[in-house]
Amino acid sequence: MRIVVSNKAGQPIYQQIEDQIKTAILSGDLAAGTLLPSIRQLARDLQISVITTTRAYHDLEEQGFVTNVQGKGSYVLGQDSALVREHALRDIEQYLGQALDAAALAKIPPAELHTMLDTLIAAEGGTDVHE
Amino acid sequence: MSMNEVNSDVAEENLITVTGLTKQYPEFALRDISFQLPAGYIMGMIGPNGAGKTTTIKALLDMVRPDSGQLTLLGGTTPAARVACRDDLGVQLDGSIYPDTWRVKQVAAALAPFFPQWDAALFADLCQDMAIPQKTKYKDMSRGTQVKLQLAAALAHHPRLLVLDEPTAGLDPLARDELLTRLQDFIADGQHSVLLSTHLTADLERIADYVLYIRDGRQQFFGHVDDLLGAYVLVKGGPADLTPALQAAVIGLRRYGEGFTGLLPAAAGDDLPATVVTEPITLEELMIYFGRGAHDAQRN
Amino acid sequence: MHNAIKMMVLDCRAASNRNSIVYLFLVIDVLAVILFLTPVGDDSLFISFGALLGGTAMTLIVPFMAAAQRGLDALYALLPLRRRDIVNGHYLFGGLVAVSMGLNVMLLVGIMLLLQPSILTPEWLSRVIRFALMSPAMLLMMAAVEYPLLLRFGFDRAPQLVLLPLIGAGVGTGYLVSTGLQGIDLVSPQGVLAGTIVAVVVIAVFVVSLLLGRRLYERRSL
Amino acid sequence: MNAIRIVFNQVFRKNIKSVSWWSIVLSPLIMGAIMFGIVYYMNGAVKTAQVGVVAEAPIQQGLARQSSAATKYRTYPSQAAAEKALKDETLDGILVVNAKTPYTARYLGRQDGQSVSAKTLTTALSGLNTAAIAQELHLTGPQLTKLLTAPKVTTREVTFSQSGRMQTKSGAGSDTRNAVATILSILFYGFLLSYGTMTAQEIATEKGSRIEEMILAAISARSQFFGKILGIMALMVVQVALYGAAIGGTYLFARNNATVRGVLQSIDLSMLDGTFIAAALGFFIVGILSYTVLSALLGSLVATQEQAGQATMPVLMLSLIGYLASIMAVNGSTPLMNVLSYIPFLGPMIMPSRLAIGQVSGGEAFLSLGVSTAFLIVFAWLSAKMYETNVLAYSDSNIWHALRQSWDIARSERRASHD
Repeated sequence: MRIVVSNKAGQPIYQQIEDQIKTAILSGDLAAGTLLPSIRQLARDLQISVITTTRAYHDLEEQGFVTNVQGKGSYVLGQDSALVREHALRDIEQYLGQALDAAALAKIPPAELHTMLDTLIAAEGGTDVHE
Repeated sequence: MSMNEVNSDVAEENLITVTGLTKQYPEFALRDISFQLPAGYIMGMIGPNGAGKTTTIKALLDMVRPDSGQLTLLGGTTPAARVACRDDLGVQLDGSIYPDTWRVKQVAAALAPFFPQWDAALFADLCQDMAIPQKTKYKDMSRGTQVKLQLAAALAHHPRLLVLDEPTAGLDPLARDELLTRLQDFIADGQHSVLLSTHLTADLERIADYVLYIRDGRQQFFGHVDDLLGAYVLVKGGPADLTPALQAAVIGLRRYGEGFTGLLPAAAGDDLPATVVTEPITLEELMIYFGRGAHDAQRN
Repeated sequence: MHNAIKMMVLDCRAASNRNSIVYLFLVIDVLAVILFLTPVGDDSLFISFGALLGGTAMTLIVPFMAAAQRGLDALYALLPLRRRDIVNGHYLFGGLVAVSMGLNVMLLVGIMLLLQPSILTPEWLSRVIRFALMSPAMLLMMAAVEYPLLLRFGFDRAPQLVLLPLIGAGVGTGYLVSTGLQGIDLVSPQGVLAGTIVAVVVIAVFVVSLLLGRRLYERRSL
Repeated sequence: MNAIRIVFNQVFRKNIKSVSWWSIVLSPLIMGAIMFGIVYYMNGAVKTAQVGVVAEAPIQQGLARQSSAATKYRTYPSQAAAEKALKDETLDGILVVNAKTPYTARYLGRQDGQSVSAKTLTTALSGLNTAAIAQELHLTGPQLTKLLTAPKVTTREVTFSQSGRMQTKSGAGSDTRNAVATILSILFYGFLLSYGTMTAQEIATEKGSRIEEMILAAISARSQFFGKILGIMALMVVQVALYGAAIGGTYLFARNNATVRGVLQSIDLSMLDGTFIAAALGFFIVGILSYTVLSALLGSLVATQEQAGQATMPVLMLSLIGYLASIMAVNGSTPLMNVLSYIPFLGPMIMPSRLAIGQVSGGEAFLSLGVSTAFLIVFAWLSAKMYETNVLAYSDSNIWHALRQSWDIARSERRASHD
């Protein structure tokens, strides 16, 4: 799992941790049942405070991404596919929205956008072969 | 990974509890300081010079006798009980505390008999790790090295609680970073705690769980660092943006020809005109703006 | 008591600039013995006594000087010692210095007797006993006056004040050397009684000072 | 010169405002006042004894003239009247004198009254008795004076040295002389110890706090050295002047007081001739200056205030040796004393005592003073040179090593300046 926190992101550190773990779970990098590093271990590794880490784990638990087993640690919960899909769709919608905003600013017609998307999909597909 | 998860909902054991600590001096008074430090956390004390950080630490160590208030240190509520648990307490004080002529060897020889848990091997390791020269006399060491020697001695008897007064003051950035890692390792098992005072707040901002902010002997804030930082925003704007209402609300206002900057309680930052920029703050900015606010208040 | 001894050892460590007091004794002893072999004779004992007393008197307050300079009171405060243990340790250190002064005088006398047994007359013996008894007594009295002052104010705030006992002790010593006790033959029962009374008074003063010192140190902000 | 004045002012002003200097100045005065108070109180507790005199008028008048603070003689016409007064406790006793020469007298003392010794009464009566007898014998004034002059006895104590040579120990009024010698020793010891350690502390503290570098950037080390010593000397002069004023004030205020008069009468001031006063004063000045210079030198050798203890130790030891020797000198002259009293540092302490008890002549004393003065001049010059190199050198090693080092540097510098 990869977690990088930035002091200059303008986003609270616990939020950064939350987002990155969420992404890892949703992308399947963290399989269901995986034991997350302990709060203290993670705090130490990232040189951040214990309470900040606790808060991130707490939020993840509330949102149903992980579960805390007393005395053992936090485990990744299995995500049902409908939920995963819903998350993904929400993200896609958000990013495409941003793309549309940018297009509107630069007065780029929708047709050109469609072409760009097709080109990107083709390129991504190329890289997919490696995996 | 053998470390235990500590659930913050579980009632924690407090290694330090201070309630209503008050101490009057001819030209300074420490008033009504209250905080507690649970096992497994790092707490920072911040505030300008002469705010009362060192006095608070000295009261905890029974070096000064408070006028009123309760102190509990490692379960000890009376001076005698607090002295009895000194073996579980590692302390580093601001300023020198060893005779001029002592070297590393003498420090170890002098302190070891007092602490049943003194770990000579650990002390030697720490000295080597922190690159403390063996042959140099204490008075000839740099300020940073003197602090390191005190730290090594404080850690060498396996304390449960570390109390550090300005530990980072004389250290270079690398040593400071190493120290912070060391402190995080120290609390990693959830049983140990650190209380440190500093005015280099950048270190504290990331690793401290709790922060106590004292100014002029009065407690300004005690709680999680995130909460303190979340409670205020930095506002910046042009000269026209500074309405009388805003001017009254801003803390530590600084005006200049092209605009102004200041601190605003986070709640008041929501309904500002779009031309006013708001930014999250750092502990350092917090201290600067609060300090300036107090200055201005004094002048008027 | 155990803590007080540990504290005393710490005082010795803080005071010792390479065990200067041992060297001091050694140098003065050697000089005294050399002088003893010259026509000066046993006067050297009584003159070296002045040097010994001066050196030891200064040693008495060296831990407090070191403490003032280097904030050692803070170090003591971090150790698992009650304040009274710290004070006990200081007084024990004072006692140790006083006793070693007395032992050193006895050593010096012993050497002189070995070198020239003929000097041993009852009058000489009485005079020597007076010195040997008096030196620890004077030092204990000095400590008894100085220590509470030093414990209350610290050396940095009372550097001149501690001189007064020194001057007083000098005056007292001079008085005893020149006139006082001269009429009393210390080897006689009467002399033993006088010596005992002096010892009891000195120890009583020392103990009262210790109790006072504890009270004063208990209240001090470090 | 200006630089010296700046340092002088700084040292003088700082110390004259300090608690510690005043405690040194005042504590002997306070102790003196307490002792005087005790004596005064004890004297005050003894009320004047009232003695009723029943005798012929000339005797009554003669006794009344001799009334003092201790005993007051009151005349009573008859024994009955006196006895009544005794019963009323107006009188402590009745003295009935038979006027036939030689006088006989009877004294009736009230048991709970103030006691009057027979000796007091005898002394009071004997003068009158002699005068009465002289009148009966028709003696002239000069004859009477001759008769009343007591035979003069001069006492000399002697000691025998190991070689069997007889030595005169002390002259007439040996008690006074011993007392003067002891008081001198104590004064010397107290003053030089106070000012010696004050100097050493002053310099060591300044050096320890590293203010020295800043001061020396503006003022030369030599000016600083002499400025400091002059400042300390000025403090001492102020102290001596204060004591003079205190003694003078007490005398003016209380010269009619019986206790003070008694003290003054008991002192035989005949020995305080010009030679003695000049020598004592000379030794005092030279002695204290020597110790102050020594202290300044030692103070400049140490690196921290903590080591100032080390620096004052030699001063303390030397002064104690000198002091004990001067006290012991009162007991008799020995070869060691003879030698020591010509050695600088020790001589100024021992010699005045020996001069006071008449162990040495004025000439010998001035010879010793000359030795000490010559030494002081050389020593001060040398110390000033070494001070220059010392004050900015922070040596880790012990004080003797530092001394040797600075001596070497001073010497090599001198050699360099000669070349």
